[in-house]
Amino acid sequence: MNETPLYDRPEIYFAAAAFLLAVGIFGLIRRRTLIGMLISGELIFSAATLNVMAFNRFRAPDPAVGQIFVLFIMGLAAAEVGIALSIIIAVYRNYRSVKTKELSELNG
Amino acid sequence: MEAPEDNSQLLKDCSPYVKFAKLDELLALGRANSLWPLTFGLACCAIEMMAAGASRFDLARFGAEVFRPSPRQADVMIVAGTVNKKMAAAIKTLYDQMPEPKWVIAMGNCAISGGPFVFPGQYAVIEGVDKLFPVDVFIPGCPPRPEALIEGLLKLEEKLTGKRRWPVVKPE
Amino acid sequence: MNPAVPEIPGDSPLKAAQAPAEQAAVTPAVAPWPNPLAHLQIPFRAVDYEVKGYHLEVTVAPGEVVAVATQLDKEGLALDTITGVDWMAEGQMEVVYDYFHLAKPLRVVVRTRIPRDKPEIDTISGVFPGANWHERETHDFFGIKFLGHPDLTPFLLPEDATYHPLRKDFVA
Amino acid sequence: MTEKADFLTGDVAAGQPPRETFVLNLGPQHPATHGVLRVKMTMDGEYIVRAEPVCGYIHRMQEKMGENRTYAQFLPNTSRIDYLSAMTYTHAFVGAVERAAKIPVPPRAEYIRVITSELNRISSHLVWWGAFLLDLGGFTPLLYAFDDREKILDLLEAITGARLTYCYYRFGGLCNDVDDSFIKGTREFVAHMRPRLKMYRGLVTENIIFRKRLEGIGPISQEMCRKYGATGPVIRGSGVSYDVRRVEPYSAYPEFDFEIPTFPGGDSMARYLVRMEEMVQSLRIIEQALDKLPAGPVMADKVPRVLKLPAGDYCYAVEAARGRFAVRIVSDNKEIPYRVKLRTPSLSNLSLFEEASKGMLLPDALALMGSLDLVIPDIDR
Amino acid sequence: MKSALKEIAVGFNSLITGMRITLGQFFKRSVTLQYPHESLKMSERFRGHIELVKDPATGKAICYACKLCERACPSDCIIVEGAKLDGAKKRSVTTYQLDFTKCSLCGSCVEACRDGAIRFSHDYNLASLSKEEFVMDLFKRLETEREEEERREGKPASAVPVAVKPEAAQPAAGQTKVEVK
Amino acid sequence: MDDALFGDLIYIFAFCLGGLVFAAGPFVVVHLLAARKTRNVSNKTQQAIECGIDPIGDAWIRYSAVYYLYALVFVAFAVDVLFLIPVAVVYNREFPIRDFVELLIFVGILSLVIVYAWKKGVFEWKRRKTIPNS
Amino acid sequence: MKAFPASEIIVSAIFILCLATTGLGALIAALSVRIIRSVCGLAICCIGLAGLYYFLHSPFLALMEILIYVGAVCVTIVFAIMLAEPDEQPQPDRHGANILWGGIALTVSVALLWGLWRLSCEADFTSPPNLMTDGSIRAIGISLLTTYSLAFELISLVLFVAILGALAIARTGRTKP
Amino acid sequence: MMQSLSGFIAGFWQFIASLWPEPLRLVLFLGGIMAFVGLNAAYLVWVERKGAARFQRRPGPTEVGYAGLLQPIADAVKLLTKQLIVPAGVDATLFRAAPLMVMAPALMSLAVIPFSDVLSARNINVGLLMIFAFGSINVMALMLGGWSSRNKYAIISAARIVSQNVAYEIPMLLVVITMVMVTGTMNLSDIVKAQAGPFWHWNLFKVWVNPLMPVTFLIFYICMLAETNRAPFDMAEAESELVAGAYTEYSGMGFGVFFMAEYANILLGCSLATVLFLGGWQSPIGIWSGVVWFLLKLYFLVFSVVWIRWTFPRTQFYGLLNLSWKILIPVSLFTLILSSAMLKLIKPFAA
Ligand code: SF4
Ligand code: SF4
Ligand code: SF4
Repeated sequence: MNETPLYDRPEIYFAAAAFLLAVGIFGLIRRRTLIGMLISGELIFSAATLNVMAFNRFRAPDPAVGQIFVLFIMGLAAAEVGIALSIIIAVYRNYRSVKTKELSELNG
Repeated sequence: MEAPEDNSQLLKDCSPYVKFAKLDELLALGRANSLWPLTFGLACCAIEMMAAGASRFDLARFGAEVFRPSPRQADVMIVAGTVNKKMAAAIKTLYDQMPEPKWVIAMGNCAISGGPFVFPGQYAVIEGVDKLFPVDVFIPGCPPRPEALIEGLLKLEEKLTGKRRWPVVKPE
Repeated sequence: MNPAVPEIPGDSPLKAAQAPAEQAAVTPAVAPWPNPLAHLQIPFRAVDYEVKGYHLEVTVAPGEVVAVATQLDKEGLALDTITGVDWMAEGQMEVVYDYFHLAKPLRVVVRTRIPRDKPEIDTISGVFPGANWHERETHDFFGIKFLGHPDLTPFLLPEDATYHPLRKDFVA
Repeated sequence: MTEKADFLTGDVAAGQPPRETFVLNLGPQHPATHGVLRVKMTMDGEYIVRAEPVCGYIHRMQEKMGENRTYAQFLPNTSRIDYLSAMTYTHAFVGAVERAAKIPVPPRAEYIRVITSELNRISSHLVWWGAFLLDLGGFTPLLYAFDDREKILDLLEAITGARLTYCYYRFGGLCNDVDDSFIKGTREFVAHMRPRLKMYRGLVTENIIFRKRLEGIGPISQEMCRKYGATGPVIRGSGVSYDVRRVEPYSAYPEFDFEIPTFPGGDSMARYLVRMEEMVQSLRIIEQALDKLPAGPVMADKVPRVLKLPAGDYCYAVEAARGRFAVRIVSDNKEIPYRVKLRTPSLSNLSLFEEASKGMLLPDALALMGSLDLVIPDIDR
Repeated sequence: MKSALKEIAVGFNSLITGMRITLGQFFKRSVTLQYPHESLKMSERFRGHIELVKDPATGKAICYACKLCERACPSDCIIVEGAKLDGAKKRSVTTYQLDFTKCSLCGSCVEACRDGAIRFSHDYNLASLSKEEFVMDLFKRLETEREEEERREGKPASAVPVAVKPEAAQPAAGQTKVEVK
Repeated sequence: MDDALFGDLIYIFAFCLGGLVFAAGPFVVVHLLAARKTRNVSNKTQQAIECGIDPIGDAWIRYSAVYYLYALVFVAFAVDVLFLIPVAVVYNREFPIRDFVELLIFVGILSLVIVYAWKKGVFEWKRRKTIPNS
Repeated sequence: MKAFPASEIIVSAIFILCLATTGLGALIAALSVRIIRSVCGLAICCIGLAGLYYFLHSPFLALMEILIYVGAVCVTIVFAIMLAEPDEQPQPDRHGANILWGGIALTVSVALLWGLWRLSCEADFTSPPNLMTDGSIRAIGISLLTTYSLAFELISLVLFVAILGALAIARTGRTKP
Repeated sequence: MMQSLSGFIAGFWQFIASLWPEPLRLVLFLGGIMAFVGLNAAYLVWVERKGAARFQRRPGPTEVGYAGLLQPIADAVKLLTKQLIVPAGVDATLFRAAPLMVMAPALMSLAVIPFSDVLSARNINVGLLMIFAFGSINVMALMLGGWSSRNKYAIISAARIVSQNVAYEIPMLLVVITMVMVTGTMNLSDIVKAQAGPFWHWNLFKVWVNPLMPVTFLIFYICMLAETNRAPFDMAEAESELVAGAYTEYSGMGFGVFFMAEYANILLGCSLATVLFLGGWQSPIGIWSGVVWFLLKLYFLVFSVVWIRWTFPRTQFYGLLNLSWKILIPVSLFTLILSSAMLKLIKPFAA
């Protein structure tokens, strides 16, 4: 075992972030509904924040900056979720469905 | 439709894993002293049931004031009032939805036998809820006084634990 | 509205009682006179309130109940109840409409008779929405069909009931 | 089950997606329906699209029974229609029979009838008050109300022998006279009840949470009351001063000075206030009746043991706690009636619920239902 | 704004009032009747199930099986059988079966009986595990009661003056009585 | 290795485990003691509760929660409020008025949300006169 | 950190648990058929992530993650699900496509991992800077009030605008039949 | 014999304690808090039932044990022997997990509550934030429990609970932020320590910091009631509308655990109020501070919760949402601004 404990090794975090990203992308593509896609999108966001945090921690110029950055990402994610959900609701109210396939059929 | 069966036997069957008589006794005591009734009133008798829960008679003394609106959380169904054919299916469903072990008290003559609403050629009333499911305690009267309901609960406790902890009241 | 009261076939025991009872022992506490509905075309008969418990009555043809209801609605009366009477011996069903006035002491009874083997009559639920349930109930009990009624499914009887218990030939 | 499926799926046929509604079932075993009423609610989220009461879960063949037992034998049934105001219901039935058979009732009996009926009205309103508060989630008022009600029940039990299903009135009078202890007890009760009503006001009527739940909620217009035949506190809460005791006076009521409380709001609060005020008026009536209580017998002299009413139909209406209760007896001059029709107030009062609750929120609709003061066997009979 | 503030103030005040009221009740004596430990004396007119009345002279039932009560009962709960015993002038009751589970406690039977041979008991707290228990033979009940009494008193029952309103049984130990208020 | 940080972590973790055990323990006992035989009469034990009536329609339906708009407002608002936390921790320091002004602007914008939602009638619960979606 | 025996192992175990939670949550979120379980998955994933943040020496962010994602985002998504899409129909099983897309996703992420790996290898990491414990939250606060004050105001503005937009959109949807 | 035995135990104890002081401490505190929660959940139910009875002028449980003291035990035994029904068609995993997920966060949160200056399981710097974070897990779990029941009442109720909880989270957070601003820390122990001295040093009475301090406390208290789903905000169990609300389908112990969690949350909420506003373990006269004071204040608050429950009818749920959005949030924003202004504008001059 390495001297540095597991949790102090950046690779682990990067791997975790990459995994989240992969799962997020996969979900984004495979999900049939807008909400499902939104959830996958959140996963991708999380992957990004995790990376940022890892870099901040291990290559920190200033401990606060990375955190503030992540904080803003979270804020933006929340805003995004709010907007996305309201769009989903609006779509649903108009088309009675949030299934992407049906929606595209309805449109074209 | 099952015939009402001997309850003590049933209780034994209910807990096959429990071999210790003492534990059984403890469980029976616990059950007997925490009878939560289902919030379920049908007719006139239901008002007396409410009265029994009210300050004058206070079912709470026996830990039985916790009227639960959901059958899932109730232990004893007090059938207080007339059950008619339209209601029968619903009441059977409610009975089924109560978790074991469960008990039924038939309060009032209507629940016992259809009471004053039985006449030759009647078309609506179920003549006794024991025709629908096993009933443990019968409380006659039209309506029974709240004391009688308390007495019924005590009877049920007696049935569960095998002894009566309270004095017997002679009416005067 | 046809002022002529249609002759109802068959002699009902009501006929005798329909004459205003002169022998009223007590003078009416509230005199129903003059007939507040005299200006209507409906041939109301005044009856002694102290004897019968209502002030005016009329027997109309089955086809006129809606028109009468409309008239009474305009007069500001409210629908009290609708009920049937099964005159089996005469092969007729009587449908009785009770109205009451909200401010004046005025109770009005409207009767009509329909053949027992084809008990059908127009609904007045278009005029008085409150008639809906009364008619459903009457349909339950007597099997009288109210034509144009929005929903004649059993009201007090089980949903699948096909019997009409208040018919005199009903056996459970 | 005659389920109207079109509501959920009907539009699909027309090429449209289904509506966002679902069917919520309240009752027959539901704490808010006070007994076994079932309300089938088609909901759109929290909003009610259609609330359809389904009755008959406690249909007890009262009218059928009227046709197969004698007048005297049917009498006990009348106290089981609306068991909360059993006295007034018995009153209507004995009234109808007395009217038909021309049995004179001694004044003392009429006075005692008024006293007991009004006591019964108060006890009925108390149960309503408690149960209504229970609907709104307040439990303690229920027990206070029951506590006060027990005092009435004690009084009535002492003279009738029963707590709920009094079978006290007889054709031509009462089955027994009241004694001094009853009169004394009643006076004490009146004295006790007045401050209690004040306390109720402080505890509930003025409570902001309570007021917010009732004020302006569940309006019922006068016109709607008329169209549906709603009576009692419901119509008086819409500002119509309709009370059978005034409009068609019966018994000894013309001899008392009392007001018909009306509130114009038409909302749940108005109906609430009407009932609270009615209790005050009932206390007044009781007091006056006790003051004026004449001496004499409580039973008419010659009441035939076997009653046969002359052929014809007879009506008698009383103001029960829930509104106008009327009995129609159709007699064919036999020992048993040809037809007994019971016109019950709760039926008419509830029938407007479907229209009144359209578009309301669920809790408001239930508050509205509570304010109608339903007794389900009174609807189902 | 001002009215909104006022509303808040009034509302808050009403809440305080309510809490004061309940707190007031908190410190008052409880109104509960602790039933199995104390019990009410039933009022004289209390209607329990019916029971046969003893003839104070003979200690036997007054009832002579005229069946008026049976006919008056709306719920058909009464079945009376009588027989003319040897040497008796009148018929006397042999079975008086009451199906209490159907009774509506209406009192028709008591009123129908011209001889006051039945009355309401004060049994207000019946409960049982079987419903058969409430289909009772009042005659037998009376007889066993009489025999018991005889055994207790050690005297023939006929010599015992039985009050129409029997004295209450001894209250159980620790039992207090609460009068009807 | 950070003593305090990981000490905290171990505590939190232990309490989390404890909480789960605490909540799950009773269920284990129940599995040993609970009644198994049943006296059912119509085999409806498993049916969803709907006051004794067979449910009409699935419960997992499109349930149009009216408070949805509240939820929307909430997301943004809660996040906004959370941003105040670090500021609040250090606010009480000997620093110029600037802090206050900043906070004022922040809270001011925050309040606008409420004002806007209020004006837009998000907080209004009117009785629906018309039947929706018909 | 000598207070706990074997603390290294415990902490490592907790860390692995956090990793597992994150991964598991993500998998549930992306793969489960039932949409509500995906939300649960997201919530679980966020709790795991919070743990990871904790290990990255930012307890504050860890808690914020739970508060924002579990407490606000997931809850709102559940609301939206109730409103719009109670359940997703099970997908018709098309393994081929699944494998294809899974492969693509995997490739992308492996590429990313590789890139980051390279990055971290090239940079010389000595022992990690042990700067932040509790001070972090103060540091954040102070920077928010000073250096990043504009951003601080901006985020509230952004959220405000987001709400405006969300409300406007949600409400227009409502009026249309 | 006894002497040597006790001596041995003491010695063993010391040995263990010297060997692993921290783990032992942890286990002790964990056990202690579990016992505290268990006992309190059981006996708060008893207090609730007795209290309710007193408010309604009846004795309450008396027959089971002296003064009904064994009543909670009987209930527990009963619940332990009830059949657990998992209805057909529910999401069984979520259905089973929900009670656990409601209970665990409450217990975790209690870990940071300082019962006295030494009696605190762990003095975590961001303790206050932690309680809120775990609280949000709680909300989520309740919602999932209701949703997974596949019961209409439960779903409606769950939606209501959550919208209520999130609505009240905001004013509560705002109030807490105000308090954090005033004390400058999120460490609960430090917050209590900052209130040392006689009772006018308690945050509740620090009107020179913020003249609206009592109002702030009131807001916190109301939010606490709402967050714990207590009357008059008990949407979770709005039985007159929704049968048993979100718990409708939970039988036996499933319901029991929800019930316990409810009381654990009340305990937590009242503890928090005590810590934030009533000076925690500080005594009102400035001397003899200790855990007794904490418990006294805590139980006084608990009693007031019971008192309120048995006095008021339930609010309309939309009235309740509006109360939060229209009154509590604006007022708490105002107090926030007010205290920040006081801190910056008044304090420098006062000092
Ligand atoms: S037994 Fe008597 S009081 Fe009870 S419900 Fe039946 S009729 Fe009513
Ligand atoms: S009281 Fe009435 S019902 Fe009972 S036995 Fe007598 S007559 Fe029959
Ligand atoms: S009790 Fe009376 S009425 Fe009945 S049979 Fe005996 S004597 Fe006749």
